[in-house]
Parts: sequence; structure tokens; C-alpha cells
Amino acid sequence: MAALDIIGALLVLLGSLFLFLGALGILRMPDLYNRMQTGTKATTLGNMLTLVGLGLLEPAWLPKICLIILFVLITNPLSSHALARAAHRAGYPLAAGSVTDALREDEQAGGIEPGSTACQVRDPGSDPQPEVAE
Amino acid sequence: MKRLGLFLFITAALWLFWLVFVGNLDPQEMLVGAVAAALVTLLRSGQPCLLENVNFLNPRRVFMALAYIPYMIWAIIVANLDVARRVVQPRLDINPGIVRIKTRLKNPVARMILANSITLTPGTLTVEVSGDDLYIHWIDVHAQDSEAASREIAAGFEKYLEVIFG
Amino acid sequence: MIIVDILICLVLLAAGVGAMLQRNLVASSVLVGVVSLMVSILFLRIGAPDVAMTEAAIGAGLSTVIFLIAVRRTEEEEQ
Amino acid sequence: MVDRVLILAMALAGAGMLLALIRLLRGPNIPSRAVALDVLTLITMPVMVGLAITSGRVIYLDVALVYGILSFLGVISLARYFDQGV
Repeated sequence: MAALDIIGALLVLLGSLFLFLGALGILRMPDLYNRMQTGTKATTLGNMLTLVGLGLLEPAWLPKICLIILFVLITNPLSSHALARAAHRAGYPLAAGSVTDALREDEQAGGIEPGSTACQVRDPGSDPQPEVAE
Repeated sequence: MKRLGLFLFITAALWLFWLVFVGNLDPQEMLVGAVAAALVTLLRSGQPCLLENVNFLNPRRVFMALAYIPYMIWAIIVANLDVARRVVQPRLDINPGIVRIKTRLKNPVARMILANSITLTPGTLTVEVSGDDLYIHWIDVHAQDSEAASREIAAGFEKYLEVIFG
Repeated sequence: MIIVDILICLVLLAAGVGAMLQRNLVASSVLVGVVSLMVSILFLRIGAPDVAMTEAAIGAGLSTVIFLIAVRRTEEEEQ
Repeated sequence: MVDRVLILAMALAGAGMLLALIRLLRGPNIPSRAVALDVLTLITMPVMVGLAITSGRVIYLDVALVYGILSFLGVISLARYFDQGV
């Protein structure tokens, strides 16, 4: 039992380190898409490792913890893909040092349908600051 | 026959979920869960199901589907270590861009799993899907060419998914 | 354990003050969602799991959606 | 021993929360804030499960479960806010 406890504690520590690194990543990265890469994906592994470690500390709860991991694995790519797609359609640009943007080129060449026109972002790149109406 | 198999599969999956949610093996709970799972499956049986034209009875496919899970976990761990290395370096070592890759998969479920797998491995993120093309945001672009990028990003997953979904 | 409590309370306070000072309505509603998330952790800490569950479901899940719908409607009204 | 490691891990996760909150407060545009919200929810789930372990009550796990099901609702609704309106 002691061995299981030690392995679980190590996994928890490693996982929380990954959680911390993911949060550090979203603070350091230059643009939205890179933040999505480091932020949501590195924290997915941190989440999985931490939950598996906690499950090893308390083996009776393992099925429910596996269910939580399953939900995270299903919903996380869905939400980040939806966010990336919506942001790209709304016209948020890539960072200055980016190499290539095949999607923008193909959109302008008319190869695929352009982004939806229902939503016009007034100033892509930073928050539209509304005038205060007091 | 095929519809019956699908019915039993979905009912069993829902029942398993119920049991994990409830958390004990009381016969009363198990009975109620089985009835509820069968009822839910019956109520939605008229609608089209994504898994309808997938045949899981082939042992080779089952084996590949089981082998896909450790492969996926290994890919996630390797890619995560790579991204973590990039985050902690004092100078950001990134080279981002959006590339276009082509997929050979025809089945919509297989495409969904491919796109989600690409999104789940750090370093690559599916931004848009259009026809056979997937537009991937890549944190370290070393192949702008569509063919080479497809080989590097998607080939590993496609090898498994092609067998699973035939 | 007290360290975790202090960190959570710091996040809670910063998110609450940020929600008040923030000019952008969407960002403000996201911050309100964070506040209710932290409050649900604090409810867990003081031993009220049912309240925490309700707070997590309503506060962090549903109220963000309702705030966003309201912001969208007001924007349409203004234009 | 294990308890101390758990508290250390939770403190590390709490520091991560603080960093994500800085991005949430500063973030130049709304999708960046949505990413920060996603990270915050992902960090919160292990913290909730850790609290369940340290207090030893299985009902605390259900809170994390409910939150895991509902957490992506906020991010999806933010994405739809950009795409075509909620």
C-alpha cells in the first residue's frame, strides 16, 4: 500500500507542476492561438496526471475519477476548437512572428467560404472599449 | 440484427454510466438503471445514429481501437513535455503558423476523432475543417508544404483510424 | 491547508474587484463566473457540498450564458 | 507525509490559478480571457478532488463531476458569442 501511496503522491506533484506550467504558458505566449496551445493542452495532461494520482491514493474512488477524466478528454478539444474557429472567423490575427497563415490565404482566394458576417468585431486585437454612458 | 446490436451497445454504455454515477451495486439501483437506459435508447432509436455504419465485431478493429488509447496517451505526454520545455525557456522558442493538411479518412466519426486527437496533442490545434482539408495551428512550423505537414501531424493517427473505421 | 485558502481568497478578491472595474461587459461577466467558481470551492472547504454543487452549476455554468445573452441583446438594441 | 504533498500540490495549482487570473484581468482581447477561463476551470477540478481526498467524503467528488460536465458551457457560449450571437 505504501508504494501505491508514493506513486500517487508523485503523480499528483507532477500533475500540479504541469498545471502551473500551463498557467505560466498562457501568461507568456504572445497571441491567442499560442495561449490556447500551451494553456488548455498542457493543463489537460496536468489534470489527467493529478486525477490519476489522487485516484491511486484512494483506489475505491477510481471509477468516478476516471469518469471525470473522460469528460475532460471529450469536452476540452471541443471547446478549444470552437473558440479557435470563432476567433479566427472574427478576424483576430496571429502574432507578429508567425510563419504562415494558410487559412487566411485560402479565404482570400475564395477557396472556402469566408467567416460569418453576423458578428463584426470593431477592433480585432484588443477589446472594444465602449464609451461610458453615465 | 445490426440494429439490435447497436441497441444493446448503447444501452450497456448508458447503464455503465448510471452505475458509476450511483456508485454502489445495490440490485434495486441496477434494475432501475437498466430500465432507464433501455427507455432512453428506445426513445431516440428513430433518429440517425453516428455509429450506425461502423462494424465493431471484427477482432482486428477491436484490437486497433484498444491500441489507439495507449498510443494517444503517449502522444499527449511527449507533446506536453515539448510544450513545457518551450514555456520555461527564457527566450520563447516558438515558430507558429497555420498550415493546411489533407486527410484520407472518409467516415465522419473517424474525421471527428482525428480532429479531436490533433487538438488534444499540444502543439497542434484544429482551427477549421473544410471538405478534405484541415487547417491546423502549429506552434513550431517546420513544413509549410501540405503533404509534408500531413505526414508529420496526421499520419500517426490515420494509420489507426483507417483500420478501425475501415 | 491555510495556504490554499489564502490563495483561493486572493483569486476571489482580485476577480471581484476586476469585475467591478472592468469596462468591457463580456470580460466582466467572465470574471463574475470566476468569482462564483471560487465561492463554490470555499463552500467545499467549509463542508457544504450541496451548496457548492448548486453554485458550480448555476453560477459558473448557467449565469455566464445568461449574461452573454443579455449583453448581446443590449448591443443589438443600441445599434 | 501524503497530506503534506497534497497541500504542496494544491498550493502549486493555486499559484497557477493566480497566474491565469492575471491573464484574465490583463488579456488584451476577449478570446484570451476565454482561454484563461478554460485554464481556471481545468485547474479547479483537481483542486476539488484533492479537497475530497483530504476530507475523505465521497460526496465532494460529485461536485467535481457536475462541474466537469457543465464547465465547457461557458467557453462554448463565449465562442458562439463571437460566431453568430448567442
